[in-house]
Amino acid sequence: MTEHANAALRWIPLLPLVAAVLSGVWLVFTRRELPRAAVIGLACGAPIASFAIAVVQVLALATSLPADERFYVDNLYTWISAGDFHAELSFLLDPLSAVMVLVVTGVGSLIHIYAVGYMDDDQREDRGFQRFFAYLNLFTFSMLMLILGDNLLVMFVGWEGVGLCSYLLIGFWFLDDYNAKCGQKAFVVNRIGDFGFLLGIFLLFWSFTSAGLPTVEFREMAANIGLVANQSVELPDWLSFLPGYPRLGLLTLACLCLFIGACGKSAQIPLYVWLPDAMAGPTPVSALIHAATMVTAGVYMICRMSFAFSLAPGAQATVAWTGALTAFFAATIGLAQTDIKRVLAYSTVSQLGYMFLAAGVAAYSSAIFHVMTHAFFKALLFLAAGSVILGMHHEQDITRMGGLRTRMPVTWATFLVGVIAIAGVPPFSGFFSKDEILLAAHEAHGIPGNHLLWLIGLATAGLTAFYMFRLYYLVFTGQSRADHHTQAQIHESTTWVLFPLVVLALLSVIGGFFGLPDAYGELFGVQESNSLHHFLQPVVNAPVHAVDHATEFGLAALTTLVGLAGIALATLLYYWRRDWVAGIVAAIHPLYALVRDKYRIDELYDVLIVRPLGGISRGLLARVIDQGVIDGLGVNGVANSVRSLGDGALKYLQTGFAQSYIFAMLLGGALLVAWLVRGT
Amino acid sequence: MGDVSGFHFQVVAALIFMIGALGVLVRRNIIVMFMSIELMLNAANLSLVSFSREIGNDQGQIFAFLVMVVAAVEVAVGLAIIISLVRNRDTVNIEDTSQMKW
Amino acid sequence: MRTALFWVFSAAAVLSALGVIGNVRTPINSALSLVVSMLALAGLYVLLEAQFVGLIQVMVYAGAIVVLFLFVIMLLNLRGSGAIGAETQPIMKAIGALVAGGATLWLVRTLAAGRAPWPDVDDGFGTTRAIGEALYTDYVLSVQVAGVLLLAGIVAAVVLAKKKID
Amino acid sequence: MATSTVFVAIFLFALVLLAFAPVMTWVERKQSALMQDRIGANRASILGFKALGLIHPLADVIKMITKEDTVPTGAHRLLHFISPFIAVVPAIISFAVIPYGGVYEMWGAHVSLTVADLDYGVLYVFAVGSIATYGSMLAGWAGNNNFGMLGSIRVSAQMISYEVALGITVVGLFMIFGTLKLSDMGVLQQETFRLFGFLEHFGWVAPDTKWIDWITIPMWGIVLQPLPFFMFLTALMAENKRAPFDTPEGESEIVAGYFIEYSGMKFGLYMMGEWIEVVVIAALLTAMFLGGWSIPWLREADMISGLTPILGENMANLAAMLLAVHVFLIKVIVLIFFQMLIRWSMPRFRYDQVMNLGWKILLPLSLANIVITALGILIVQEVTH
Repeated sequence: MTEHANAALRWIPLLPLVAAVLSGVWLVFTRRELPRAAVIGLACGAPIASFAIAVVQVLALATSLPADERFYVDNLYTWISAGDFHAELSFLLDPLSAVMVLVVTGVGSLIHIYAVGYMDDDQREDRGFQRFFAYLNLFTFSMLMLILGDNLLVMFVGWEGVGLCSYLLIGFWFLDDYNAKCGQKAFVVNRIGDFGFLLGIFLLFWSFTSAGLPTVEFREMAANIGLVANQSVELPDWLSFLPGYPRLGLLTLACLCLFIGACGKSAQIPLYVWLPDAMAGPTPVSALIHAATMVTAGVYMICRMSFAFSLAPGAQATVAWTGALTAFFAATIGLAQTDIKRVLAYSTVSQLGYMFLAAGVAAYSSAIFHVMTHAFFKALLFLAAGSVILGMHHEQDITRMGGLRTRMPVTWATFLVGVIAIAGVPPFSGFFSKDEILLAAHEAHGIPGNHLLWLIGLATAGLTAFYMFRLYYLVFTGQSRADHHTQAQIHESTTWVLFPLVVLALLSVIGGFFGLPDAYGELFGVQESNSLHHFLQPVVNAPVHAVDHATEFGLAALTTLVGLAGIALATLLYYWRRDWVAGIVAAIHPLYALVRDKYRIDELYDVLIVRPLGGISRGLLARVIDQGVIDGLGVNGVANSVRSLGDGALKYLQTGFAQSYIFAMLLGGALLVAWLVRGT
Repeated sequence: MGDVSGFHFQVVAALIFMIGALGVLVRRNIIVMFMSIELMLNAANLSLVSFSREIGNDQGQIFAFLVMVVAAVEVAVGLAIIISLVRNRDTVNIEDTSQMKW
Repeated sequence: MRTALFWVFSAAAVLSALGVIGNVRTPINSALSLVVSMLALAGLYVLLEAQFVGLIQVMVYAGAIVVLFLFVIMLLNLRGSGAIGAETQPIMKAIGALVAGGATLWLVRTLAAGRAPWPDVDDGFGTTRAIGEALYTDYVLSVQVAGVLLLAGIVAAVVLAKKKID
Repeated sequence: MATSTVFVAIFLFALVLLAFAPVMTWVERKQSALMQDRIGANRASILGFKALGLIHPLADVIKMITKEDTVPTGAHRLLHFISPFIAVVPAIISFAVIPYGGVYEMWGAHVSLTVADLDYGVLYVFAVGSIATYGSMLAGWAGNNNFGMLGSIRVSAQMISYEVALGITVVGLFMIFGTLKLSDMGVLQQETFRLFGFLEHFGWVAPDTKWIDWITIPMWGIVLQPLPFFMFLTALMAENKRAPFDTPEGESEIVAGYFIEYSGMKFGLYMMGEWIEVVVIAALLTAMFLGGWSIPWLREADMISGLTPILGENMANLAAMLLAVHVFLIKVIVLIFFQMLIRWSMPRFRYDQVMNLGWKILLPLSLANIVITALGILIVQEVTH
């Protein structure tokens, strides 16, 4: 065990925490900002240093340990100790968390650097610069806690931490009421998911405890999952339609609860509604939290708990279907949005759906692969969009953009790389990861309707290519539709902004080769070219499907073709024949309006859930129970009765003569003594 | 010590305590009342020390010591109160200070 | 010898205690009776093998507390109780004395039931060293609390007695 | 009981010390005259025999005893009568615990040169001293005189203030000696310590370096606790209310303060009390800080065992006893002269200065001394073990 101990791990999350605390505490106590250079050094230095440590440790992990013994543990101290139960505050670096840590610290560092340029001109909020970076560092710390946590409780701390930071950063410009509301929405919707997650933790812990092993530690649970595999709970009558009635596997139930948590954090149906509104935050936040890292936490969690999901086929099917439906559904909404960041947001939801589809069909390494490539190209797209927004003076409506190719050449080039990558054009990174997912879905014979899942995924790929290129054409080509004043001031962004764009563009191009499928590798004479898959396999332990190369290449060709078809359609409609668009929209107007209004899901929730809840809270809970019963009868009632009792009768006992009090005291004392010695 | 034992000391303590209690109740001079309280405290101390001797354990003496600390503090604060009382109301009669009622 | 001393000291203590409450001419007399009572009690402590407590009794009560009483009485220049009739009616005093006497009798009766002979104690009993060691080991928390209490008392006394806080 | 036979002798000895008091008047007059370049008392004579003015104390006593003893109207007669005695008696009985020497075995007797070798000797002195306050306080009040009252208030404030500092200054000494018993302190102060012993403990010199054993210092209180010696002296002098701490008397402001209404021998008793207390102070300081009856670098036990072969055991003990008494008295006399020196050198402090000295200088310094001493003891223990 000792060769797995590694005290360096703690510094990976700790450095951002130190930076956040330093700048935050300074801000709280002095009420003025540090010098800019210090803020930048602190804020960017911490994640970069974490990244450096992570790289060193991951290299050591990959090279010095045998494949099935590949993990480092850093045990800080025993956090909770209650009876037999011990929860350590400890960090675990295994291949799964290694990939995530590299993504979070690497992409995170780039986004920190970008944010320096992006927030530089922000004059909206006094002391906003340092506050922003304090939050951002705090987020990095929480995310790293989530990833590196060695047990569910530490993970949960990180899980809540990222939720908090997300709330703080979405509502960063809180002086605008709309932003604050969006932050609240994200927070509340996340709470629903978190509740499910917590229930899942409790269920797992309870079942392990009843099996005689109170633990929440991942490796211990994975090794002893057999103890709880056959536990089940009785179902109530109204759930008789479920398969397996009257009993439901406890593991399935726990996994479903965990999945609800994942739904909330990763914006899946039905809890996806917060993510598009989360775009109210500054763009680096959208890139870091709502595209690259936090929203993938749900995927990561399911991969981390893969030992449980693998034994709960019902939960797996739910995950896969939810993912596929979300992917398709969000992609259709993306077709008709006009806000640059919202398009990207729906595309994020859609891509997250892909990841869940992969996780659901037990292709965990593919899911993580897509998390990684998605982090590259979606962060790139968001950052480039941020650059556009900066250039357009905080204009986000794509109907008022256009023709930016010549005005912002670097942004244009990198954005185009991102669009191609997400559209799945080989050999860009998106192609490989998406292709792997679709292949896995196609081959997942254990999931009901696996071919339908594949078909939905395929259709989504086409839609994705279409709406991403629509976005690209509307923003960068044609004539500028902005007003003259804005047009005159369009400018390319500073180096702070462009440097991360270029790096991420590079990664978007080559990122796919980390997980180049073995079939492709063999074409070039490389054995086991899917290094990511082989790196992750010991941890996630996914079933391997033997697929003949013809099927694999055939499916890939089909995916590529669908993607290219989407691109072609977008090119036709938004580049060559823009005048056709209005006609088509008019022809299908009711459908178009429905899609443009996001299927009116928000309104539906409002009517079905928010308003009834609000009504009950205001009308019954607040007025009747709180004000009437608790305040009226309880607090004020007791106070009033005591007051009237004192006012009416008892106050006359207070005569004002000290000696009468002393007499009462002595009398009481005498009686007490008399009672004590009554026997003798 | 012959025929004298803990009982005799306890009786002395009881007598002094009762005298103190009586003084607190019947005297109207705040300072004398205060002295009577000191008498009661001392009676309690005597009782404690006597029991300490009877049990052969010095805990009672320690308790008496701590009672003395409390008494010292009480006297310091109490006399300060009396000083400010006399300064403000020019009286040491307890019956003149009966405004704190109802 | 010790028996005689006991009777002398306890008579002095009780009689001077009566002097404290019985003297209506001037509080100074009460204070002096109090000193005598305290010194007699100190003597009783010494008879009880509690030399340290006895000495502290002399130092704290006779040396500090009653001096403070006298200081305040002199500072305020109090002579007598003030107006005629300020003191309690004699009949009430008599009733009070009867009640107190009755209670004392009853208390003595109760105490008499628990008479027990004294055990022998070793030489170290009640010495400064024994008390000091107990105070600073087993009862160190009490000592700390007493210290805090003293500090609070000092601050309170200064705040209360000072005419104007500068 | 072997010791009781000796008590008589010791008590006589205390009476001899009492004789210091009348002589003190002469000493005071002569020394002040010396300091002020005068001749001093030299008029009283018996048959023309002046004896350097030593007749004066006798004349004083006769004058005081024969003077009319006035009691003012409105005075509290009992208190007025009793107060001088309350002032004097504590000073006298303080001598009970002063060790004039150690314990000697001669002719089968067990001779202790301490009247009452109490376990808590120093505390006894403090307790008795605190009683003396009443003598002064009540005197001013009982005389029904406003100046007297002012003097009383000053006395009580000053005595209470300095009692606090008095007790705390010597705590460091108690900590070092680990006892409150004055005779034990006297024995302990006969020991010596090696000034450079720490070099050996730290291992900075070879273990058997000779010169380290040669350079030794007697473990007198004044060596171990130099600052408390002066603070203790100051507090004691303030307790004694003599100049420069004589604000309660303050002839120029409140005439004679608390004993304004006294005349004759009662007035004389106050004077006597003060002088006796001067002796007590000197004796106490000697016993606690100046090595008691010991001669530096000479342990009494060594001396007796050295003399025994020459003089025999009884005579050796007797010689040691006489030597001890004389050494002690010499130290006492030196300290008495030192106090006189201060008394005639310094002007009277103002009342607020007296209070400031007590509360703001002596008390904090003595508290700091406790902490520093405790640290020092810890360090020494760490080093030597």
